[in-house]
Amino acid sequence: MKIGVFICHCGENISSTVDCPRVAKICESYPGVEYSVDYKYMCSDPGQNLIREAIQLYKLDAIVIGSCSPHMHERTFRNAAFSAGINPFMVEIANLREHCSWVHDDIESSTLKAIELVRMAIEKVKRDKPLSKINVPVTKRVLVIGGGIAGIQAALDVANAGYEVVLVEKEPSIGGHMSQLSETFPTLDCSQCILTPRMVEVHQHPKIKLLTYSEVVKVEGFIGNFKVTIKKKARHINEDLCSGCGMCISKCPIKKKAYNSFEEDLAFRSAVYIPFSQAIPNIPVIDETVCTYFQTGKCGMCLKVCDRGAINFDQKDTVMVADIGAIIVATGYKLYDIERKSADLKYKGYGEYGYGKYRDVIDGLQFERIASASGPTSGEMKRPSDGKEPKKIVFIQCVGSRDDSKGISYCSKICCMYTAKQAMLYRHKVHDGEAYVFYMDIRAGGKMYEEFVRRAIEEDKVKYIRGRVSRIYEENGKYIVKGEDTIAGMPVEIDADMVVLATAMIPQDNAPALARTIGIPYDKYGFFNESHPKLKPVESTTAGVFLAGACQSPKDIPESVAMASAAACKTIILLSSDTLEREPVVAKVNEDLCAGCFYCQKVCPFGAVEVKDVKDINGIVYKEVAFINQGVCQGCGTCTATCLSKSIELSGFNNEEIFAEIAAL
Amino acid sequence: MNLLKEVFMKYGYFPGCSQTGSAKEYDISLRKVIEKLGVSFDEIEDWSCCGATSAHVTNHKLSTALAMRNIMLAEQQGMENIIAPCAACYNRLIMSQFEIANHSGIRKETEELLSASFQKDVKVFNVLELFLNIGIDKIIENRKRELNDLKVACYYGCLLVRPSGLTKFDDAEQPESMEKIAEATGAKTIDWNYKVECCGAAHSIARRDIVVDLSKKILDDAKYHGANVMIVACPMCHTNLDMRQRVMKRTYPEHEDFPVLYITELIGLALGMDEKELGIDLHFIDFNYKDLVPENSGVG
Amino acid sequence: MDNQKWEPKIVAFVCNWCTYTGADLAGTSRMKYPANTKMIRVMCSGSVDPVFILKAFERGADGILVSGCHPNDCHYNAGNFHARRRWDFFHELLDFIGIEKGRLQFSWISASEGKKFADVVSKVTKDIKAMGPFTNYQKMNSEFTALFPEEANADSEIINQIKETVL
Amino acid sequence: MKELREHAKELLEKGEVSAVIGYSQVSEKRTKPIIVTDPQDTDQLVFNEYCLNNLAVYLTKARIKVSCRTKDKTLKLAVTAKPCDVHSVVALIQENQIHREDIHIISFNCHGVAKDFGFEFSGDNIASKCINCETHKPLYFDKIFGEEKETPKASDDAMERIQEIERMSHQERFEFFKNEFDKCIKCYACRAVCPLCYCQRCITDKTIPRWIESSSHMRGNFAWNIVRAFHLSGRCTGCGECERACPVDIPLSLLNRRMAIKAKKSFSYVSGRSLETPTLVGSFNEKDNDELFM
Repeated sequence: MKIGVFICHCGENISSTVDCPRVAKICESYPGVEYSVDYKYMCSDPGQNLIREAIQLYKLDAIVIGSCSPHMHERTFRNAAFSAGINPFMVEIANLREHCSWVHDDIESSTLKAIELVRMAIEKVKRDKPLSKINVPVTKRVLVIGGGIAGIQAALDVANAGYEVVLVEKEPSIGGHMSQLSETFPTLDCSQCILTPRMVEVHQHPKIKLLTYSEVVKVEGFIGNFKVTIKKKARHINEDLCSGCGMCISKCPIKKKAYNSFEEDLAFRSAVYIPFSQAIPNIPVIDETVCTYFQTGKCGMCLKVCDRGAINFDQKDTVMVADIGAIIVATGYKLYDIERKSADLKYKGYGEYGYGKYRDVIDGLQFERIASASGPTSGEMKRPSDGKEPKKIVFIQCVGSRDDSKGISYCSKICCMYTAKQAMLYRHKVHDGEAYVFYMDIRAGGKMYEEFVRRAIEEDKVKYIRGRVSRIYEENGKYIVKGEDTIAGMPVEIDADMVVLATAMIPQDNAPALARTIGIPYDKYGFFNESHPKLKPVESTTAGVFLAGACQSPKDIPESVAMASAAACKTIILLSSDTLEREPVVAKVNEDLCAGCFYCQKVCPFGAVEVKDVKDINGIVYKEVAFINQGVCQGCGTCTATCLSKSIELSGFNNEEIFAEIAAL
Repeated sequence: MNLLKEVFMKYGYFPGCSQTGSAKEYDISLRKVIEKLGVSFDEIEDWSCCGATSAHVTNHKLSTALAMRNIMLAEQQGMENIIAPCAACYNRLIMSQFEIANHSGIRKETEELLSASFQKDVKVFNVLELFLNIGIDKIIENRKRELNDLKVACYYGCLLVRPSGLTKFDDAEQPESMEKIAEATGAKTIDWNYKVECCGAAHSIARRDIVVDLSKKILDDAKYHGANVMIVACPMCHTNLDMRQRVMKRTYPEHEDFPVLYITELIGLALGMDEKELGIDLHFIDFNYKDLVPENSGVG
Repeated sequence: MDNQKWEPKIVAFVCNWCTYTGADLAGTSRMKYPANTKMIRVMCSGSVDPVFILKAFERGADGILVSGCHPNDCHYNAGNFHARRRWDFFHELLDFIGIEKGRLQFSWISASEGKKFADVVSKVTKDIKAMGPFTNYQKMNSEFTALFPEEANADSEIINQIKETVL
Repeated sequence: MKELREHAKELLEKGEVSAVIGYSQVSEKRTKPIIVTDPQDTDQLVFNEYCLNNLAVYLTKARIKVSCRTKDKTLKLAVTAKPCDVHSVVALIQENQIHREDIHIISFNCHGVAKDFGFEFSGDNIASKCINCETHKPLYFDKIFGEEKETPKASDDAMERIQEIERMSHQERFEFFKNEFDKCIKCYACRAVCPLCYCQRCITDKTIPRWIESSSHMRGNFAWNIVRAFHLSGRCTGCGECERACPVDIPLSLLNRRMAIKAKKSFSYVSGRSLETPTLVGSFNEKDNDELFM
């Protein structure tokens, strides 16, 4: 085997602390090295030409480049090698820049280290085998999980590009949190007015299959070829027959047993209900936990009044399996549980604020419902306890956010803006009312955002107090808000009629479980992790799975929409070709030696290991061995280390290569 | 095995100055209650000031060294746990441990001052943690009478649950552990607003007016929410809330006496001991459980 | 051995996605750390076989670092969880047999933790320096080389000539 | 004994099993494994305190397995197994080497076995694994014989040795094991008797690349013994056959047992006890101990 060694100076980035000519000179003497040279910029056109010419002139079989990290230019050099006629996987990179010249000062020791790094690469390349890329077919259908604004936007974009979309939403209607909002910052346009047309478009789009009241329960397969199992929960209404007349709802005798979660528990709903009047699809759901029929076997009022016979008490959950090429996850957020006392000890509640104890201490979404024209008060400012108009209202920002001692460390990003908006809305509705805001900092980065906050302060006379609130308690029908004004350096007490807590945004409760189902990583809070914080913000680290909206981190509407469109675009790029090319770093089993213990199957994170029967000439199965599906294998190599008899090898990183690297130390 | 070890875990006892003087009854009741619950402790021999009050506002080095001296003694006397009933002592001890653990400079300096090195991780507990460790069930098991005529306001004060990064046993703003312990005696606890507010602490000497105002607010809120007794776990709080009620009457003539007990005294009553035995008669404001029992109930 | 001149030889097995990238970041940020550690890139911390550790000791390593992505952050979802269990056992076995725990160290370093990478490598180097050369193993190594010079040096050469037929 | 023989005979005559793997008496205090395929030979079968071998090791042998298979169906294989040997059978089932429905387990109420052939069975000469044994009744079986008897009391010397080693310094431990491993002649008897060493090609026989040096030197001995112990950690059921088979008396059980203690302490796992529990190797818990990692 003839090996060529190419040592790059990277201008002065490498050569300032590594004596490149000396490295190249020493490598000449290594067994197998035919040609060794150093050059100022190996990645430049002349540098690549130098490599190509050397390959042809010296008839090289493999090359080693001593340069920057393989994450930078591995592809460049592999292409150069390929164009000169050698297999691109016969190229190894010794990382002389990030791992050597940049991190060490002493020329002697870093030169010695560089020599060792190159020697390791030489020993590895000697054992490299030519590999070829793997082609896998692509299913041209996209799964979007979550029917909030991000999911809606992504689904519409993909469908408008001509690809089929399956949109799964766990609630009975799409719309998400955006449908609950009253007006939106910084324009104060009505949230539902801009959202509803989108919802209708989704419903009517011929390429979108909408599955509401459904959940993803299993994801198998890999990029281009996922198999997704979706559970459709029983609505107890036949969707094909229901006309959405609402007769069942108006006649349902259960009126005050269940809180309306769309109204953030500020109102009741009947046992058969639609979440809100613009719901898509406009088909009710029967809540088994409160329905008299399900509880006692009697009633059946809805059955009697439905002239289309759409009520079906016997309906069961159904399960369907869909072939999917790519997945967009857009599961959104929920609010931090402020009064949390038991269930999840991860977050301590804010008992000192009296949420849950005092009915007029509410969270941001509850205020949205009160301010919303379609809400329980028809948009009139009435406080929940007695329906009186609050004359003095206090907003508290950062409840749960930016609080290492009992909340979460991150900033929820949208609260500064929505608090300003809510204070403004209050002032617009209650002209003689006073609005106070306790804040830590005002974070209003965004187009027209700072101006919006200034408007709240200057035009609408919202009083901003910089400081934290220590306690809220009731005294003579007023809520005493005790806090500190850190600018005045004084404690303050405000006797408010109503308090609104701008609670933190946290991931949905089932986010970690869903992440495990799909096979994507998540951070310590439960937000899904992007592949690269700057350059791959919408890709998850799992190929073929993309992220959109607040499930990745707190976001406002425009950001969620932008991210959804970006994820859709990435998905469309993926589906635009018929097959996918994959790196050939995959594991292979030596069937003769496999003992069939299937520990590899147990450890494989991707379910790539299958059972294969080995038969004798009489057709009798004499052993079962592991077989690795090349299309599914992602090449982590966990199986190779687990295999006791060492019958699995990972192409490109096989044990022989690694032993040789160790030996070259 | 471990569970047993927890229950019969031996504690080193760091009384601190108050326990030998103004809070003598806290010391008496603590010792009696602990003995009744089958837990024993040894007083740290040759213990000294914890470094609170004057030391920690004037000389940081001294206050850390004083606190660590006591921990060092405990370590040398083979104690793995210390119980510090005074909230200020507790605070000094855990703060010093924190500084020693996180600043090698302070550690070195203190070790040099004391000519010793800290090897083991001695754990410091306040009385709330102590009773949680012993187990609330243990109180219920040994209960001789149910104090169900008491409506208790649990007052934590400022130091017992703070700083929140170090006192991880309870929420710093809305603590609930004292309520749990109090309810084990059969008493009712009330929901009120001033349980972690400041009582004025050491201003008791120099600015009595501040203390009177602050303490009055605390007592009034407890009364307003229906309490008939307040319990505390800090000698300083007790001084301000109990002793200062006399001065309070001078400023606020309408003020009515309101009994303030140590948590250990409350438990002692539940375990069947009487007021005199527990030292409750040493308080400035009289308290007698029988007075609170409706006459016809016949319990007492 | 002259302790003044002795510099420990340390091998790090690092995963391609987190720690290797984290090391790249340490480089891009020009953080400085000792040059004793040579890295071997593997795809996942889950693919590091304990025999690699023994091989490295046999090749004269004084200390070894294995590093991968943080739990729940694995590019392959679960490779590091399997690795964690494996190393828990292997580490305890080596300790029982008489190899000090500091000789083989582990860390989770994400792609964004360049600083942590530099710190960990510095710490491992410091620890190994304090422990001194791994004479226990190196005595065996030199005996072996004296007894079987061809086998000791030839590993790589022989491998070149023979191709494994079964694979 | 009579019932055992009759049961075996019946199984073979009815054609339910292709063979019965059992013990036959060689001399007063010595037995040997026997594979009975002819019903007539069943009267050689015995069970007593000298049935030391762990017969589970034969279940994975290809030649025996092949004898069970015909084109149409797979015959069962009967194995006589002490309750502790059943642990090995369980482990083999979990590792997919045999299927539960393909084997017929004949087990016994056990009160211990002698430490080796030729020793009178008593408290002094009881096998080390029997001292703290908790399974005197098999956890899984198809047929059970024998009456329950008291196990002789004995002190757990092996445990004391482990503790003694743990009190040593690292240097002393290294020397101790070096001396022990130095004796190894690489006969691989430990591997041959181990029911869980069923690989068709052992890692030590893999030459390209060479995983474990096979030259007659300490370094390879060291690697082999570490790898053997590691490959069995979390899997070894503690039958102790490796140590009994070792011709140079390397205390292999020390390592195995130390790792079993680790498995129990850190993961509450004991190998071969339950078919329902996932195997320790090949599973993980997100809450596994993370202290090892910086």
